[in-house]
Amino acid sequence: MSIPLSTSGPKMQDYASPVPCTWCDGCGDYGIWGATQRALVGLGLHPWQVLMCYDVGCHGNGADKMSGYRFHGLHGRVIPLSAGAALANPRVPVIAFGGDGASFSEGVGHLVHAVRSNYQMTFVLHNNANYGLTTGQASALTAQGQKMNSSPNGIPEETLNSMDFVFSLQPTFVARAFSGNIPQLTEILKVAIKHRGFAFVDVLQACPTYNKFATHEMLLERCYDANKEGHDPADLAKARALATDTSARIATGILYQNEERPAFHERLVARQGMTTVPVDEVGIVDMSEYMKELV
Amino acid sequence: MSIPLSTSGPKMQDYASPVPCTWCDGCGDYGIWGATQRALVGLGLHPWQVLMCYDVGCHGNGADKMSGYRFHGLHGRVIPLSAGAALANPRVPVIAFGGDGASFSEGVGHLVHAVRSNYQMTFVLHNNANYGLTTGQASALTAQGQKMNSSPNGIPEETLNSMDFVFSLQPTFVARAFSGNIPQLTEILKVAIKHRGFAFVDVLQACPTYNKFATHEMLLERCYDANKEGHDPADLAKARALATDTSARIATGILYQNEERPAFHERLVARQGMTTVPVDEVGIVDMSEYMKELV
Amino acid sequence: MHRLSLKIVGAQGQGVNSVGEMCAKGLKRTGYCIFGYREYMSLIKGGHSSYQLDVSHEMIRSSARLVDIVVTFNHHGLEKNLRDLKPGGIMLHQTPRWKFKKSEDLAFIAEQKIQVIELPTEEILKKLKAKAILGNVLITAVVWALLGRKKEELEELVREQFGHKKDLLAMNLTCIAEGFATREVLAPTVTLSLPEPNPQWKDHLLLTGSQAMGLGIIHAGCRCFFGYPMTPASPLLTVIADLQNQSKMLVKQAEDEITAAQMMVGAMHMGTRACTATSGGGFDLMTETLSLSGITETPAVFILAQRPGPGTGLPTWTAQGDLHLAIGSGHGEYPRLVMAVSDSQDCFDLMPEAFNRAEEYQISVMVLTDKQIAEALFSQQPYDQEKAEVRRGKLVTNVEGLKALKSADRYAPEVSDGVSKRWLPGTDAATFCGQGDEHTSDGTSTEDGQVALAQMEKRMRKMEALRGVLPEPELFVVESGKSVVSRDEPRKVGSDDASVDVLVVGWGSTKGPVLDVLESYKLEAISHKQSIGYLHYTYLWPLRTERFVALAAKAKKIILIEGNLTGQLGAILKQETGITIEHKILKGDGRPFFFEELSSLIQKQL
Amino acid sequence: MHRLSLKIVGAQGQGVNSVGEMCAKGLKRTGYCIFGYREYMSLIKGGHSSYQLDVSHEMIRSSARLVDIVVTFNHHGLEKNLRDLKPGGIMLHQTPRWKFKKSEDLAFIAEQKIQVIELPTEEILKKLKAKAILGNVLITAVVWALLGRKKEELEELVREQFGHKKDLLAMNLTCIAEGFATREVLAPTVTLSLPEPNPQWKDHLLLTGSQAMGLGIIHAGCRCFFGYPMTPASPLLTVIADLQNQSKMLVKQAEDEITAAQMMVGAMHMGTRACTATSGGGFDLMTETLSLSGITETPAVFILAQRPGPGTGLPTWTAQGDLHLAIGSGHGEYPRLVMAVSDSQDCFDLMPEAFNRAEEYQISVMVLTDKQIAEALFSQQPYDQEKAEVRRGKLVTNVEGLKALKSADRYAPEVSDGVSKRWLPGTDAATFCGQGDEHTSDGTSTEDGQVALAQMEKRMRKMEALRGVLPEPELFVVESGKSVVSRDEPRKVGSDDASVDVLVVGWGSTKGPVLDVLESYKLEAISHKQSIGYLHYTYLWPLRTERFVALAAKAKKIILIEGNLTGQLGAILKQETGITIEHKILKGDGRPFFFEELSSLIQKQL
Ligand SMILES: Cc1ncc(C[n+]2csc(CCOP(=O)(O)OP(=O)(O)O)c2C)c(N)n1
Ligand SMILES: Cc1ncc(C[n+]2csc(CCOP(=O)(O)OP(=O)(O)O)c2C)c(N)n1
Ligand code: SF4
Ligand code: SF4
Ligand SMILES: [Mg+2]
Ligand SMILES: [Mg+2]
Repeated sequence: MSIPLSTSGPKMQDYASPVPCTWCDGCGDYGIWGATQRALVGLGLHPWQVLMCYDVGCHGNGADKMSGYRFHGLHGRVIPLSAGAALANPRVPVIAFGGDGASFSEGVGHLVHAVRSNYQMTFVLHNNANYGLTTGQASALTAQGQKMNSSPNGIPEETLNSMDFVFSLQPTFVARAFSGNIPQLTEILKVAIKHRGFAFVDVLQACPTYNKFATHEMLLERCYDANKEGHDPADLAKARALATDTSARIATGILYQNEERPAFHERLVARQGMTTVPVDEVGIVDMSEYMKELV
Repeated sequence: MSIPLSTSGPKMQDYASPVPCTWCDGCGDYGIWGATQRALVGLGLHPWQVLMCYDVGCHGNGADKMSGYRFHGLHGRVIPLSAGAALANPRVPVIAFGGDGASFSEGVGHLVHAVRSNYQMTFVLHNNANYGLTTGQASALTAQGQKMNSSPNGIPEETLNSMDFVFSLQPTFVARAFSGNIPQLTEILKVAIKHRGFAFVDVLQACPTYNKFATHEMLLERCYDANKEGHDPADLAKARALATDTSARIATGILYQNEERPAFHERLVARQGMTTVPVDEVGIVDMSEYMKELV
Repeated sequence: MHRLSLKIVGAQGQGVNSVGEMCAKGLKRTGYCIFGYREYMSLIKGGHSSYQLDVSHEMIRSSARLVDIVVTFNHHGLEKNLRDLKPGGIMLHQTPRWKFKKSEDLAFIAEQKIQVIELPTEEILKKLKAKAILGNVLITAVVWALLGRKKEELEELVREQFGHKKDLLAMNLTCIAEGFATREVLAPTVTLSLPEPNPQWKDHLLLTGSQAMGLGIIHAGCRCFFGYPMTPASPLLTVIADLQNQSKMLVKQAEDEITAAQMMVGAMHMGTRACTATSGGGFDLMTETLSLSGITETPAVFILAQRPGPGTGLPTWTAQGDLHLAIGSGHGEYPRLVMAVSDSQDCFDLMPEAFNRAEEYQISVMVLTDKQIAEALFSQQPYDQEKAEVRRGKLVTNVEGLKALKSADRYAPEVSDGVSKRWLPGTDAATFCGQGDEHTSDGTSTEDGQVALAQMEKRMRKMEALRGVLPEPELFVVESGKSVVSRDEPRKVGSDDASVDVLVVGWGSTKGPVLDVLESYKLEAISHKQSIGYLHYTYLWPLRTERFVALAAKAKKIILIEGNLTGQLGAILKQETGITIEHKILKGDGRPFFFEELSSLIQKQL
Repeated sequence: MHRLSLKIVGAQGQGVNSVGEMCAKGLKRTGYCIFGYREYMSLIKGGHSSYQLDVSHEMIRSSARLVDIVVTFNHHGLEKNLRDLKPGGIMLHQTPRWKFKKSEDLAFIAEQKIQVIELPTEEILKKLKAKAILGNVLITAVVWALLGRKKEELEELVREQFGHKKDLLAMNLTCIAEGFATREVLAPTVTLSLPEPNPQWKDHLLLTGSQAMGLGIIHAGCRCFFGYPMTPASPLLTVIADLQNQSKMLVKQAEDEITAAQMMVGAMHMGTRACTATSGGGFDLMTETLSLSGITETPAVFILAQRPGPGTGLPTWTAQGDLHLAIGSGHGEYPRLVMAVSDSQDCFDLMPEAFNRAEEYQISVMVLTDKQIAEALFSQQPYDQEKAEVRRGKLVTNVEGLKALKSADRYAPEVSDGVSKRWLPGTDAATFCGQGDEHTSDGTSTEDGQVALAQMEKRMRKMEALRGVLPEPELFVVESGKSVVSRDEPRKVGSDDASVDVLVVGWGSTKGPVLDVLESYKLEAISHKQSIGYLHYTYLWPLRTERFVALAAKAKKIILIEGNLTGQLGAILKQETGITIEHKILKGDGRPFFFEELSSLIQKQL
């Protein structure tokens, strides 16, 4: 995606909001929030040049905690909302933020179809492996054997292997990050936002209040930067293996990227050669030619 | 799953219905319909001993074309409906029939969660790779480059690799069949219905009216019985490879089965040791003990 | 009014639609007004289906229950549709050696003087070495001959269609000739009498409501369409999709209705015009999004194509059962606009208005249609392209305007009409949050009771503002000896309305048959020569009631006509005015109102 | 009535709820009626929250706007909640060296004679070497002392809780002693005056509406619960889930609301009792299933816990804005029953009835509750376990009955009440299809208009049958010098109702404050000593209107009270009766009606 660069670069304070954050102490949402702003500033994007869309959840409570055009929609629906926005104006980078509850339960179908549709947008998964805002119920990504709100005996379902799942959908961009590593996340987001197509960024997010199994400390210990260790994001098989197997260590970084496949809007035959985008095109259309066919 | 055997075995005519089938000539739904009845008779199950649930679609029009307890619900919702029924009475085998439109678009989330939940039920996918009943729109399984109703230029999305997808969810039973091979499908269904947990049966179904890319002839030519060629359903890695790669030939048969993992209802801690099932238990419950806690 | 009704019946896939369409096109081109009506079953092939054409030299907007000719493709039609014939009607069939056996059938044929004609299609085609598909032309030619129309008219039609394929054209022409010849042999004296054609119809468009709506949507400047197949909304998706290479619209078949609705809202938020279409069950799934756009104040356009519910119901039949759904669904309280189309004119004209109102008031607009309108074939005067305009309300796009904006302008509650300024992501201005939580004026979440109340009240004020600008329902009056007269140029309220003795109230697709019936009365035949007015509601929520109340006060009798079982418009009229409509003509069998049926139902009430 | 109000405030997670619950339990055990009310924000920690207890020796069902004491955990409460105090009220805080600085605050404190007491919690805990969590006991002890209650009462409470942990118990007891001692030092003369306790309350249960509903659901024989978290329905899910090891219920947290609803319908079809619960947005998603069960005639129970919409709205606040949603959502026309709980008694009693009606009429029953009821703390007389019965209507289970069944009995349309026989998969009988398409009597899909109409009419007849058996709304009357008298044993209609001068109409959680207000009047203080009646609607759809019409005809004034902006009950009453209620007390700020607030709003109308 080519992003128009503005002449005078934005500053961090341009993204500042007068509204104080309300996350718990130690919440990983702070890190994602900070990295997002850094990435945008790093890309030279002003608040008015981007649209950030938020799902409902603890992460979604960040919708009014920074500047920029934003939309705070429904639980589980941030992906199609963002995709619709991105299709209407692919010139504006659209970043969607969603929780694991939203993305692997209520709205899992949207994730499936966004990956295969390869919409031009970034999806940041706030993966705290539970339903934070509704006070700690299990999500599809909650570990086995954990007592959670409404699952006092632990969950009877298998935990979903989210990476194997996403890779089965033929993604064009998969990254994993950790909310505690802001510099790395910032860099990942910068690439993701520029990616041609759907960029899936799985951020392992500490939730000290409800997630007692994948804590900040545990993640800090087990995450490593796979790119630094030489992983090439063009290597799909390796990427999938790294992404899927987290038993010993957790690979982070840009695990997979492929920009050869065009984004959804670029694949539309009817719109080949158009120099405008749908937001430019609103106006009465002359129907004479259409009517001729019907006489 | 242990199915109570009845003393006098059922006959094919017990499943007969006065309502004539309405599928197009050459439709693969005939084969699935026939095999289902054979499998039930083969298992010694009378029509009153089973519940068959149908999604909406061409296949769903079969809901009144045979005997047995049946339910014809909403588009995309046959899985949770069936799961609810199966949970209420795991003694009654529940078979759900759904289309690829229903299962990989509208209701894909249900499929995801049914696999990971391992409900005690059989799911038969009528996979004709299009939306039949709404007159031939593309589904997520429609091949690339096909002109379909409402996709005059072919689909702009990637075709979903349904088997890689299902295997990413840690299934306990995966089979593939072809609507043109009724004896094999019958045998597969017999095992599926007895399976402990969620049995996923993908039936490649000819749709001469709208599917011009995976025709009866093409399927007939490319499908082979993997079990006959020695494939062991206990071999997960092999099963997944066979299931996923259909570029040269299409492996059919019981590709994977694992009965070590208990079904959902067996995993519920609260219901351990219960000899009744929820349908047996309807009655006023004495609340004295509960109230004591609240004084 | 002289009305001739042709009904082509047979199994789905047998050619019913082809013959119907060919006849329709030919007759319209010759100078007739056509109203086409399709019945078919919710399965792909083999279901018994029909294509009925009602034909006149005058305006015609409904189907008759009884027809002049049944053309059947198979023997089922012989039995199933025999009683669709008027006395003296023609049964044209193609079943070799068919004999009616049931004594009731034989009696019926004798009493009603039905003329049964067997067309040996197979034999003829064999003789001509023509493919089965050419049977359609052959049959059409026979019908054409029976209608007393010229062979050349039909020849021109096939020439237009097959001109570039020489062999095929020749074969078609042969079939036409053979059809005319066969008729001379089989039934030289049998005729269907058409009135003189009226050339005004020749230039009319022949289109379905779905096609009309598709054109209206494109005309309105809608640039993204997010659909999901569901009868009777899918024909619109097909129309829009098939036109995409011409319109360059972005068309997406979404993975489900929730997606379609969310994408539409996302695209609208971004600043284009987008819409989605579905039927009842799919609409249920969209209602959470409807409610969301109520609080985010995002313009949204939902097309709700009705069919009989509940559940899957009767997927390929018609109903007006989702008015309360459109008004009452989606949690919480928020403004919305519900309008209903009634014919191909509305399908086109109302679409720009739907988008305009959505953008002006920053609300969801629901456009109700139904299976009847979606699939009926209308004879439509070419659309006036000068009428529509794009009105985007308080959308700020100019540089100075944008510069002057503060974030808190977005949801500033101090506006009397409840509508505050709106601007688009990507424009250089103060930013805001489109907020689904209750919020302050810049979209910051709030839990403050007073702030919340101010926003709630702000939004609800749009309803009053809207009610003030929406047109009153249109009144059509039958006056002694005259056709139906519309009293609405310009649309006005109250005092200047002639008081009517009988007030008929309705909405949606019932308009066609009601007007046809009233027009047929011309008051001559009606006892006491009462004056009758038909009050047609296009805008249903918010509901304007001044005109209704004024007319109701003077009317001796009020009759409600609706295609549902509970009288949904009647209920909201009572809720808003307290007036009970005692006389109701309701219908819950999935069929539209047929001309004679409705005529006698109304007459009974007079 | 003597009412004492305590309000504990602080950041979420600081101990507000612990102190509130401890005080509530202690006071109830001592012989007081408690009404507890929680306010908190839609975030996890740090949001400003409160737990208010209104206490009396008489029945109390509402919260006062102004309280006698505010206990605050942090300095925010000092400023934010100062004006929640009555004249002479106490501000008990724990912020070392706090000084009010704003001149308005100082003036307020002086004028209102507010007593500000600083409790040096941290210092004391340090001295005692106690963990921070013990601050809660310390604070409670101080409050206890201020209330003039005995130390032993509190000691007993902690003994019960920590009896098995010796060290912890000792530390708790120390804190209690220290609390009492501190009060002697800090504020020896400051007191909160409680009336004499009344031992009747000692045996009452202290529970939230969600707990009450959970018990009601279990009591009703519901064996499967399919939930999905959504405030304010999630507390019920938590309650039911936490009780599962005791109740042995099958509890499933589904992947979304559609799943929960479908599973419930599947389980009901199979023959157990199942239910689901959600709030507005989740309910929207369930409405397609609601419509489905309308046509398949599957019993279904949906609990709809209201919060302010639209969109995400105010997730942790209360509203009565989804009545029209419950009545009008789900496509097509079909019978349904909508009822609303008003307190912990209803939450328990109505659940068996919800299942009974669902099974007797083979319909969906929607039970409306709201955040206020779901999270309020009620003092509840132990439930009468003899009242409830299981009624399963026309369910056939006995062998002979089953043998006699024909498939076509399932949807036989010839039944006057619209309800035909039902039997279960797995029982040895003729089988049928539970059919979401329109169908014949054995569930075969049909496209026949007459068959379809007969089924539609059959189903709709249930509404009339239901309307005939549902109780009329309950009438509570204030008579000179007397408390509120219920006129409803047995519930009857019309003629024997004393006519009332002022008729107040309402539903749901407003009942509590309305009764408290009316009871407080006892007509002494009211001008002209008019008689006032409160007509409370529990069953909202179908709507019985005979009693309302009879009372309205005689009343000099009718007042509608609802926690929404449009007056939704008022609208359906008008739709059904044509009667306009001119006087409306509506509320759209997410808060329940507070006692004094409602009292003065009603008085203004008198
Ligand atoms: C339709 C609907 N169902 C349920 C909810 C309640 N709800 C709010 S946030 C949430 C899930 C939160 O989990 P997640 O998406 O993981 O976000 P987190 O809070 O953990 O960041 C739920 C179920 C809702 N708002 N809307
Ligand atoms: C909520 C909803 N949306 C859409 C439809 C329309 N519809 C009926 S069947 C169908 C899809 C059919 O495709 P598939 O599931 O593959 O079944 P097939 O007909 O191919 O067997 C659709 C979209 C519906 N009935 N309900
Ligand atoms: S509950 Fe967890 S995710 Fe939510 S704000 Fe607290 S720490 Fe963060
Ligand atoms: S359209 Fe296809 S799936 Fe449907 S009945 Fe015909 S052949 Fe079968
Ligand atoms: Mg989460
Ligand atoms: Mg299909």
